[in-house]
Amino acid sequence: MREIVFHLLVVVCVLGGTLSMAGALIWLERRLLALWQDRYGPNRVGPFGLFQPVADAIKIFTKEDWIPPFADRAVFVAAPAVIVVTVLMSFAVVPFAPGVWVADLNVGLLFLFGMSSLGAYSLILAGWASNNKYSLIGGLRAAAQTISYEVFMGLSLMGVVMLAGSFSLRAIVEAQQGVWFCVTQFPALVVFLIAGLAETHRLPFDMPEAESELVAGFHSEYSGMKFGMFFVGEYLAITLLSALATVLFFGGWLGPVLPPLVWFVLKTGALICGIILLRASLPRLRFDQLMSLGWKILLPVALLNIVVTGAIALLGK
Amino acid sequence: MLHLLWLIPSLPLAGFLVLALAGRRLPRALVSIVGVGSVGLSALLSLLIAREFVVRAPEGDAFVQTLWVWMNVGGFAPSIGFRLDALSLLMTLVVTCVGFLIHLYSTEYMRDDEGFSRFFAYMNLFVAMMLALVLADNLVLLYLGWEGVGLCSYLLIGFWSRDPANDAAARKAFIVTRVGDAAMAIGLFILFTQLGTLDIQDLMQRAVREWPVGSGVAVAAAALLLGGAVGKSAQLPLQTWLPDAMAGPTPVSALIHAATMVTAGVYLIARTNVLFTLAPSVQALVMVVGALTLLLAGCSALVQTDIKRVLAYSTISQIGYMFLALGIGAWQAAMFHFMTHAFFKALLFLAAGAVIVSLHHEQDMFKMGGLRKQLPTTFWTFLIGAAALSALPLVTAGYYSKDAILHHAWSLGRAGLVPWTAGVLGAFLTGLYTFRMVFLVFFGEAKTKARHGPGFAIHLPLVLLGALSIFGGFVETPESLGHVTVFGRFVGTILPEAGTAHAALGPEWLFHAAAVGLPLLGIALACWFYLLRPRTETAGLGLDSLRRFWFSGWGFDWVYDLLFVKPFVTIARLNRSDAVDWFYRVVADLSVGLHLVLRLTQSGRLRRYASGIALGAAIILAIVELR
Amino acid sequence: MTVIFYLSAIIAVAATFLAITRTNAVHALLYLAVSLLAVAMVLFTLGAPFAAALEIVIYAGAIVVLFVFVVMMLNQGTATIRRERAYLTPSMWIVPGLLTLVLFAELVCVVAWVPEAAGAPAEAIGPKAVGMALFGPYAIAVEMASLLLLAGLIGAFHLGRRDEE
Amino acid sequence: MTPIAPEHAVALAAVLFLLGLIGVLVRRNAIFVLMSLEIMINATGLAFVAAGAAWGQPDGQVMFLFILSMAAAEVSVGLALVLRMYSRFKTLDTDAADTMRG
Repeated sequence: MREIVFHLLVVVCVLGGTLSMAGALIWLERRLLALWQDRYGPNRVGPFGLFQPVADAIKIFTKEDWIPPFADRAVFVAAPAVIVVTVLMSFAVVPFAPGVWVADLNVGLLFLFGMSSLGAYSLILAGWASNNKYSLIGGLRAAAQTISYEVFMGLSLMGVVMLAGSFSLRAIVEAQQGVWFCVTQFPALVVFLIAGLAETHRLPFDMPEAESELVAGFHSEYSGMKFGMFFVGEYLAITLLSALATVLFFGGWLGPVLPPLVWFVLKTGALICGIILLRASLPRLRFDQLMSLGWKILLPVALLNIVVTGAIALLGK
Repeated sequence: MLHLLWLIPSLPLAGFLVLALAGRRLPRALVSIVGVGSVGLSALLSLLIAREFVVRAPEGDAFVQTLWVWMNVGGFAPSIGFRLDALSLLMTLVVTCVGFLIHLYSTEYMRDDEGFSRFFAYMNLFVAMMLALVLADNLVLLYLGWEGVGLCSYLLIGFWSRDPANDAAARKAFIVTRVGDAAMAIGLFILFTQLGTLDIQDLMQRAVREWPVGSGVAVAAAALLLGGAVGKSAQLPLQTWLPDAMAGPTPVSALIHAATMVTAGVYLIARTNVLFTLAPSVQALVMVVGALTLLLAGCSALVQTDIKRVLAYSTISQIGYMFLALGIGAWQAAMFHFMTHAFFKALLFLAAGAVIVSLHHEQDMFKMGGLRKQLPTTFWTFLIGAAALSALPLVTAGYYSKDAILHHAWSLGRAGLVPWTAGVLGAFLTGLYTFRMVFLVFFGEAKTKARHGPGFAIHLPLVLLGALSIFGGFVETPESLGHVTVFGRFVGTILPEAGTAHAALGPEWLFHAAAVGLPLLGIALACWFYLLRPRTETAGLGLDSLRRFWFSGWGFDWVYDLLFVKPFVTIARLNRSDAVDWFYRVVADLSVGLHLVLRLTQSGRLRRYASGIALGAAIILAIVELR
Repeated sequence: MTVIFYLSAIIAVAATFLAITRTNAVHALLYLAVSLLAVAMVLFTLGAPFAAALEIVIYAGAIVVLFVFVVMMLNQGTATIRRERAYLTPSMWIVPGLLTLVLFAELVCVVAWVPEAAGAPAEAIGPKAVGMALFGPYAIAVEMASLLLLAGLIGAFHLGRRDEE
Repeated sequence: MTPIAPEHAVALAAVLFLLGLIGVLVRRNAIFVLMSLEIMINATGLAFVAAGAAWGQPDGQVMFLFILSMAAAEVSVGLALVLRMYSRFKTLDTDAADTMRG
């Protein structure tokens, strides 16, 4: 009975934590961007503008939720939900601390890949259902980008799987007791982060929305809470990416002195800040550059990493 | 050094591959370098290996190098392996060195030909295949080289394939030798089924162990091998292809006649001499074939007008000498004659080529003449070659080798009477037709204007071969003339020494007188008819029909046409519209009709096809379930 | 587990039926994706989590996305939907329906006659066991599959190239 | 974990397969035909996994993997063909591509 209660508690906490994290991130990102770009950012609502997300939420909830008449209604409504659902589902297999997880699948990593590939539907369907040529182009870009970068993401993590000997995220964390995989699998880390950014369509890989060319791309026609869901989904995806990088490469909850959960949150937070810094500092790529970067650099690097890791693992036996 | 043996055939093969794959795109200079260089390197390598072999003879006087097992089928496992012993070394040296000189010569001879790289590709393959033939340590690899040589001869004889006559000549060479090859293949089958191996050394030992002398199997096997040898070496009755093979470029003729191809038969018999010793009747047959061929070809050579055909008949005749020698067990003498023949016949062909090219591809001797002044180098070297061919005593290589054969026949006693007589008569004929050629071409008045003389690449091989034609004979001299036995000791490790136990036919002086006198008589006659009293050839003797008969090569082509080609064509013609055809026509009509019906199903509708598949699945499932 | 299995099975059949009857390609593809996800659940309940994960990643995540991609590239608008509707006359369904019914009856017979599987252990077969089997006795088949994929890659590249016509 | 009756899983596969077959037989649009093919292939894979699960062997999943790779290859070539077909005939109607009829 106690275990079931604990389990339920974890589920609720994860759901609430991640959603509120997304809200906090909106504020954090705007503040950090402002800091790095030498301006103020939101600082009026509450101390340091801390209540800005609340104000944003109120505004978004109360806006008119408009569906264009030319849109494909059902798909148009379903699309934003998909991204939020898939990202939240992904959190189910992330181990936050020993015993603190929703599910410990022995194919956890594969589950993550599945969810991230399903997440692509959100953008593609939104682009298609809007029935607008900019949105369609955005959706097409999202499809090509997601299909391509999923390959490298999967391949880059095979080295980690080989070293840990399991698809289970818990086992991967436990395999880093000695040395973190960010040392032994450095190329994989680089490829994973780039591919992850591309999967979440963050700058410098935000070709599907690309305000300057596609007028916000796949979500041009969205407003109100549907737009809000895309927004929240994006920040959830950033959190997920950082959490995954922490689990896969930075030893998850492992660390001295402090309690495990704290270590996990610290590492994830640092990575989130890093990702925001990337957004602040890098320009957007062209689409062909994105593709050639993926197929001509990341793919060979990931493959080489697998071969070398496999060879070393074989020799080490 | 010996372990580099595999490179000797591989280098020309590599040259062939390079030229065949990329030759068209390479500049001519590079083609020459690859084509000549590969054979040249091979020749150099064989010289080095020969030195090593002589200085420090390997164990058992043979060096075997097995590269890999070719195939392994039911206990039949021929290897790609080479065996270097005195015999194969001799052959290798001749093939590579003479081959190299011919290649060098070809760079100038073929200079303006559009198929330059193709020519060198074929030539390289030719040399490679011949080397595989002589170096093979089992009969299967030997057979590969055997067939490869046949293929290359086909390609090269028909090299100028624009002219259908050349094509016909190439086909003739290929088909006629094929008759012999088929016999040889059957011989190999017999050997393998009876002795269970085709490794040559193994085979010989087993043959000696298991077959008594004169046993039926041995006779059959030897006779079939002889069939192959006869085909390849252009001996009676398969000699008809060689004169026609002159259709190819002259260097090709030189290569076929001197270094490769036709000597393969001699090599085969020498290589399997144990087998022939076991079958005395076949060995006697070899002798008879050699003797007949030598006389027939000599007579034919006497009346030819084309310079290359004279040389072709003379080759047949000289190979006849070798067969004669093999037939009477003079193995060493046969190989000796092979070597000297390679030198002077290559020389004669190359010199003839120089003459031909100087006269704008004129080959008729009666349109030549007086070239002595215009082409001095060619003349002198040709003269050396002619002297060697007609066995001018003491100074030429041909004398020593032919003398060795005749001497062996002489020393056989009564058994040697026939071969000796044939040999001496042949020597007389040789002298006659050789110097007929010399006088017609180089003396008398000039009938065709020669253009500028040939260049260095033609002269160098001529001079070198001329030197070899003179000095090449001094490695083995008879007892009465210094008694040098370098060659005999060298080859003696492989080939049994000629026994001289019998009483000689007569006193020694008589032998020498005949052996020296008859060629000289032939030369004198030639001198009389063609130098001092020209234009008496036909009218003087009144033997016009005989002349025509000899000119056509004793009518063999006519006979074969009558015996084989005509009946076949007639039967084919009779058979043109027979019941068999009718049957096939009905089959064809039926399938056309069926096609017309089945065509209806080809609607181009994807869904119909899919329905068909589904229906088929349903039916099959039903059958499976109801069974 | 059994409940989930039957639920997923029902969803799969329903979604598949909808997928093959829709006139709008994207809607059909979405139903197909749902059907595939349901099949993934079925696989999971059958004790094949590895296959289930791959079903999601490759079928739902890659293949169907590729379909959507192509449909979007050809984006033909409402005219095609009308044409599709015209194609799907009720008479079209008669022959395939009958054929399929026959096949279904036969298949049911086959399945019903299958002898009881001896001692089927109820535990899941994880990725490790599959991997061991793949790179053990099936190594040649893996090579062949990789060759097949390479051939598919080259074929798709060649076909997709726009040459001057 | 109560095991699922393998016959039921195989029956599900059969139903899905036949639905796909109906799709192939009925649809004229090349994309729908390809989709239906995918359904059929997927159903085959499901049958394999069900059989493998019934016997407690990984071979079923191995076969599923091969079927998966085959499906991936098939769909890539198939969709490329669809694109070619569209650029040639300006329609996706499979009946339009009947120039090879007898």
